[in-house]
Amino acid sequence: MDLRFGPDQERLRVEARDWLEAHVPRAGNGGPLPSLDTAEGFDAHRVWERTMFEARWAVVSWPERYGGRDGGLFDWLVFEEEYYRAQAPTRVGQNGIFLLAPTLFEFGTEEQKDRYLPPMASGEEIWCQGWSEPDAGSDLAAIRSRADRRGGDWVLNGQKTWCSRGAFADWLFGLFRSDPAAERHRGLTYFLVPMDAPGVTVRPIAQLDGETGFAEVFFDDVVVPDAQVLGEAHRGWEVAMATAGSERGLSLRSPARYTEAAARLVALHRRCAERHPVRAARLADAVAKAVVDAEAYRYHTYMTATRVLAGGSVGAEASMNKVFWSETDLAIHRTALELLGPEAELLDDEGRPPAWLDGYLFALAGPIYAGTNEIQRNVVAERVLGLPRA
Amino acid sequence: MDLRFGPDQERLRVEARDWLEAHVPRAGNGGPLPSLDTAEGFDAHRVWERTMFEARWAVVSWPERYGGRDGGLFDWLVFEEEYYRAQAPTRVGQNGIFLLAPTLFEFGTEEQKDRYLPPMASGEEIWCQGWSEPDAGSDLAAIRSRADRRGGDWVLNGQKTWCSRGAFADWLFGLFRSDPAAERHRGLTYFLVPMDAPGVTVRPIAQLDGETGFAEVFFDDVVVPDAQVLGEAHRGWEVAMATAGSERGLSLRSPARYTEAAARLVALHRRCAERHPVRAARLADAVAKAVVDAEAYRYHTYMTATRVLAGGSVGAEASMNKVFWSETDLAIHRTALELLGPEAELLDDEGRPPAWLDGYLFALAGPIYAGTNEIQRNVVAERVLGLPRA
Amino acid sequence: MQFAFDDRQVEFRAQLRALAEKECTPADLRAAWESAPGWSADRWRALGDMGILAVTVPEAQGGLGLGFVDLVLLLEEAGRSGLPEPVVETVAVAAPLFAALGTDASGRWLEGIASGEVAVGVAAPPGAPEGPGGPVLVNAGGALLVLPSAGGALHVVETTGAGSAGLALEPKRSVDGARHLVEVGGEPPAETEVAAAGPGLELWRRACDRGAWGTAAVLLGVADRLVGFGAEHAKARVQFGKPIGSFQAVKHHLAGALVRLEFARPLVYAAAWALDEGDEEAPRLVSMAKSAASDAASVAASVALQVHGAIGYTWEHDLHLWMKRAWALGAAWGDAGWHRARLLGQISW
Amino acid sequence: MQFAFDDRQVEFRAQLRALAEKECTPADLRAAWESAPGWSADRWRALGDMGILAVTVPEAQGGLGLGFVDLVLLLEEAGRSGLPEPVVETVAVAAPLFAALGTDASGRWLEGIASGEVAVGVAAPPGAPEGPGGPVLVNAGGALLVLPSAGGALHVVETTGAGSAGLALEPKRSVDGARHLVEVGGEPPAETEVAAAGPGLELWRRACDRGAWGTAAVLLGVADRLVGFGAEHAKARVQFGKPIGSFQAVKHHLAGALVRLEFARPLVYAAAWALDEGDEEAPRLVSMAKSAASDAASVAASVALQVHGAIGYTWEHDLHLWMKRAWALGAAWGDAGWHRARLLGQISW
Repeated sequence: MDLRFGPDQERLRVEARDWLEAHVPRAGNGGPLPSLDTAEGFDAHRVWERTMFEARWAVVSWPERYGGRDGGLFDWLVFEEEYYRAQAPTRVGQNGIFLLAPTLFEFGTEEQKDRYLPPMASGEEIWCQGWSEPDAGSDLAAIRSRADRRGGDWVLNGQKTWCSRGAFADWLFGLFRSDPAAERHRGLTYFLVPMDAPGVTVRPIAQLDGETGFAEVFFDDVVVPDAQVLGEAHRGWEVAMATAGSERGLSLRSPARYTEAAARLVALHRRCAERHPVRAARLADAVAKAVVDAEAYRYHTYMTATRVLAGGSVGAEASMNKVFWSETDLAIHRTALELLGPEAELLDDEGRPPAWLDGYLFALAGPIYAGTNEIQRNVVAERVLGLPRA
Repeated sequence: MDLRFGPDQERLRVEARDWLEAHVPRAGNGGPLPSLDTAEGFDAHRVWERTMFEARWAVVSWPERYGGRDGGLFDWLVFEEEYYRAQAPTRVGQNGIFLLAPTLFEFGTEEQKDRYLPPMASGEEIWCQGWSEPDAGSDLAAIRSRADRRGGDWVLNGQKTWCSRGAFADWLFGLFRSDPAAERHRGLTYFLVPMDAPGVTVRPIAQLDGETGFAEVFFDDVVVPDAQVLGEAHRGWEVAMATAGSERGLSLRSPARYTEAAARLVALHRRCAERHPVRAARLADAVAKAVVDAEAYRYHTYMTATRVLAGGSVGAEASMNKVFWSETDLAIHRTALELLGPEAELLDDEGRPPAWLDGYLFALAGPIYAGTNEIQRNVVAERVLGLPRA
Repeated sequence: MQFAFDDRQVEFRAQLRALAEKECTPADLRAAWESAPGWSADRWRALGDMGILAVTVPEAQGGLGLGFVDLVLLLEEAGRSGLPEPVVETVAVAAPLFAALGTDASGRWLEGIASGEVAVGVAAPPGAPEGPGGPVLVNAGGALLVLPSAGGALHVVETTGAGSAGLALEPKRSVDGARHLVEVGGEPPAETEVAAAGPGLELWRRACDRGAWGTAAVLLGVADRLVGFGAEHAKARVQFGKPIGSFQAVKHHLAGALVRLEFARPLVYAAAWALDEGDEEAPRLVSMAKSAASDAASVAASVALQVHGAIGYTWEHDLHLWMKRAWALGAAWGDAGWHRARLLGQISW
Repeated sequence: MQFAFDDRQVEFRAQLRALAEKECTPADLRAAWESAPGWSADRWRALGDMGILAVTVPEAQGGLGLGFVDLVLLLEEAGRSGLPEPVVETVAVAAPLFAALGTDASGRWLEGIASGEVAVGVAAPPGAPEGPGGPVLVNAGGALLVLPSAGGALHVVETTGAGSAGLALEPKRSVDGARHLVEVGGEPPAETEVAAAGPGLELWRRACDRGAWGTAAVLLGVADRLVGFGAEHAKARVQFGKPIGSFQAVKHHLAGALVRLEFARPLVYAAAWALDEGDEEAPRLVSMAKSAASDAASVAASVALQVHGAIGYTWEHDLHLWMKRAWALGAAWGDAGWHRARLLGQISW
């Protein structure tokens, strides 16, 4: 056991810290960027992705040929720690980079990787996900959107919903039912679909903060060639589960988000203690608990990463991660709002939620998206503890 | 709305307080009594029941002819407040008085009431309950103990378990399957059985504190006459549900238990603040929450009592009560143990749990007995909110 | 002991419910979010006509001369229907205060309240330790503004715009778009003083108790509506071939929220009675009521959102109108923790 | 970065597990409850033979000269198997302290520990603010007793009975019957002093960190056993025609407990590494580890009991042997709240 990062990682950390210090958009330095859930903010974030890509920071863990640095898991974790410490912008390309890319690396053809990965890394093509449908949420296998064979192509019809980034994205990845006779998890195919294809209609959906973080996407005879099928036809569920594992597991949820938020919480608590000592005394235990949980998540991630690098897999543990980080995130932000007390409800002068309220609104989605925590607890109970299915 | 007790109740309160002040066994006054889950303690508590009975305090809400004072619900609540304030002994007769008696009043014949109520009130005959069986706990309708017709009598065979007070009780009330062809809730009959009847065997079960608070009871061709059937034969479920409603609802769980415990908790917190200010500051919120919840339960009980007196019923609300009082009781005692810190684990010089630890052990049973809180939440969701059964 | 409402009180609530079903639909609420001051003079007058604004106004000033037990079911209904108007500030906080003042001016204000012409906002002093709704905030747009000076004297300012009586009134937006808040800057001038420092502070403290209590009553209704949203969705939404309400996790979430609500309710009702009686236990009961109601609404909001899933996370679904109200009112007039600290004597208005 | 154990460490744990399965059955545990000092000299010697007692003893004194990363899986296993012996006090607290002292006497004590002849108890000083296991308690029966004086000097007393070296040693019973505690009365005499006030206090503080950490490691095993009890019962117990583990409420209870445990674990392991390294973050990591492990064991105990229902409430069922251990160890050496307060700098050893 050795919990020190290696010299390469420490060099990477210094390099990343210096670069981010110089380039992260801040007040007086072209920032902070407008919300990425607005048209203007989406474009600004796309520019930031490009800036990162050009300095080879967009995808540190990818091979160099696709724009990365050939970094390992710990290189990526170190970069993420610096990224959050610098309070750099939310990654508008994260659906593609963290959810689709691992699947492309595993199931994509060489042509597909060459075609899709570089523009994904540069922010030229932003991806949204097409999993849920109006009647297929927690019950994802109830997907009804269809892919029918016509000529040598596929024709997509149906509707996807809760497509994060869907309002402004360039491409969508998702599952469609290609074999109508097959049931549930069988007979699905994983497609890559350009959002400007004829027959695609996007209806932006305003979320809790009033902005269009997600969208419904309608498919009306959308023609897609075989080259845009990821993995084998009718085996989309297995392909998607790899992506879902990424989403729920290690890749997306960098621990730095929580350790950074916990550090800010401690600072907020210190300020609160000056003006509202009774309030601060009451919330001290919750503040410390947030710190403990954030650190627990960080060390847990290091353990998992060590195991993965040794050839292990994440598996059902991803469900434990999901429950833990989503509850930790909520607890951190709830505690912050309690520390703010009656000021917590206020919007800023532009009518936007300030940082803690904004973070709370985001955290509220945590127990819901990427498989509700109820579904995750079922998975933990059944697959880890071996309890019987209902 | 008028939240004052009437002059009659205030008179009753003063009378009860004076009497209890003079008679409650305390150190130097024949007390405190040994644990009622020991043979010696059981007898001592039986004597206390007799003392109360002779002063007509055993069953204030019963008709005078059975030893009561013809009191109403609020008279009973006032008496209970004084009883807990005086830190008087746990009622060894409570299973009979609070669980069986309401059923006897509703379903018993005149002969049964004359036969069973006075010795129940005086402590001469202590009752235990015979609901659960090894394979019928949460699923109470899975009862398999049988009652067969032989001659003009019934013959009982089978096994009951978790019979509170069963180690030393004189009588048992419980359900037996009288119609083997009927399923689940049907074909059950409610019996009253003397524990010294031939064929009854008692195996005491030691509980968490090492003492025999409950027992298994085995029935081997136990002959019982029709006179010991309560209500109609084969209609025992309906009869029992009235008792279960009492158990889970208003009657057993006097709010005074919680308000009294919350008041002691506040005093404990004050003492803790002198020696361990950081600990006390951390737990202040939990202490106050315990007070709020105890008072909430008290006022909720007053509301329910008002409604019952106006002809209303308790119904599924009993399940809400059960969840609330059991969680409140646990929270009060958990907070107390945290206030005690590292001293909480210590037993007293006789190796018995001191008051707070003893109360905690008792409170731990709350979410389990009288229908687990999981079952109660199902009831609340289905019967109050109208959610569909699984 | 008679812990129940009489037929007249229950009937009064039914009248408000009927009015709100017509005049305060979700569409109306969304309109209130979009426009300042966020509430409707027409609806305010309709509330006046049905009598709720006159409940605590003495009969001499055209009011009903009733008390808080008469008011509490109405406030609960106001929460259930989402009424954006400053009913608590006007009816629970200001009217009893004005009645206690007994001046000519306060008589006129009371008449205006009873007739639905006057609405009141309340602001806490900049120096207040942990006050109602932040040190300088007010649920406003009212024609009158009640606030103490930093020194503890009590003032009533007739507002006429952004710079009334030398005070700066700067609009502030809340996460609950129906709450149109105003930040009050500056000290009120001497001519608006209605009570000097000593008695003014005492009047203010009692006003804060009524504000916290009234808000607790509104929160009961908010929580009730949120549990209702959750239960309806759980019955209607089908996944895995059955309504999600048949899954135990969903059942237990909702049952837990309902239990918190049902046990908060009697504390709010008991506090109403204690306030009516001038009972010395009233401040304690108010703090118990507000902490329990804030918690109940907070739990109900969390549970309702979780049961809804993504659809509850949208602006289109009405859930968030009540959820954000639960957050905002939960913290206003002292959050649950503030009131629990007060209960232990650690803090006071 | 290499956050994993090596094969030798994992194998060492397997050896202890094999030993415990033979020598520390639930029947053995019940025997430990019934007799003072509650632990078995034979088992202690067997533990010595398999090496666990020698882990932190320097090689010069016949030990293995290993560290806390080598020890942590063993302590976790001790918790899982319910070992009643004072392993934490002897191996985690005392041996490194004795090694730091470097005296002739401490060399002899270390040799005794390594060979399984000496067990150690640790008592906190009467004046300690919020210490390990109450101001005057010790998990004892050991031949040696480590305690600071009220003035902060550190003492080691060779115990010979109820009145060793002028100290009164009064047995105390814990709700966890396997913990045979002793209340220490009086001040240790000058001749037992091993370090003067200044350096003694520093040694003591580090000893407390190791005690809290070791107890956290044991609690991981306790929690693991409790979750295991719950899961096994949930699979076996049938109600309503199916195993209760198929009901979502039971699943979610157990899944929640497992999640708390799995995320406490890395903190305990990381603290072991930091202690080995003498890292300045070690005290913070120890407090994080103990608070997380105490909470995890507490949740596991509650969930396991609730899943078992009445059978778990009995003395006959083995569940309570671990449940009570979770309660007692959860509070010993600082409970979860104590360590969180320390993390914020509000309190210290």
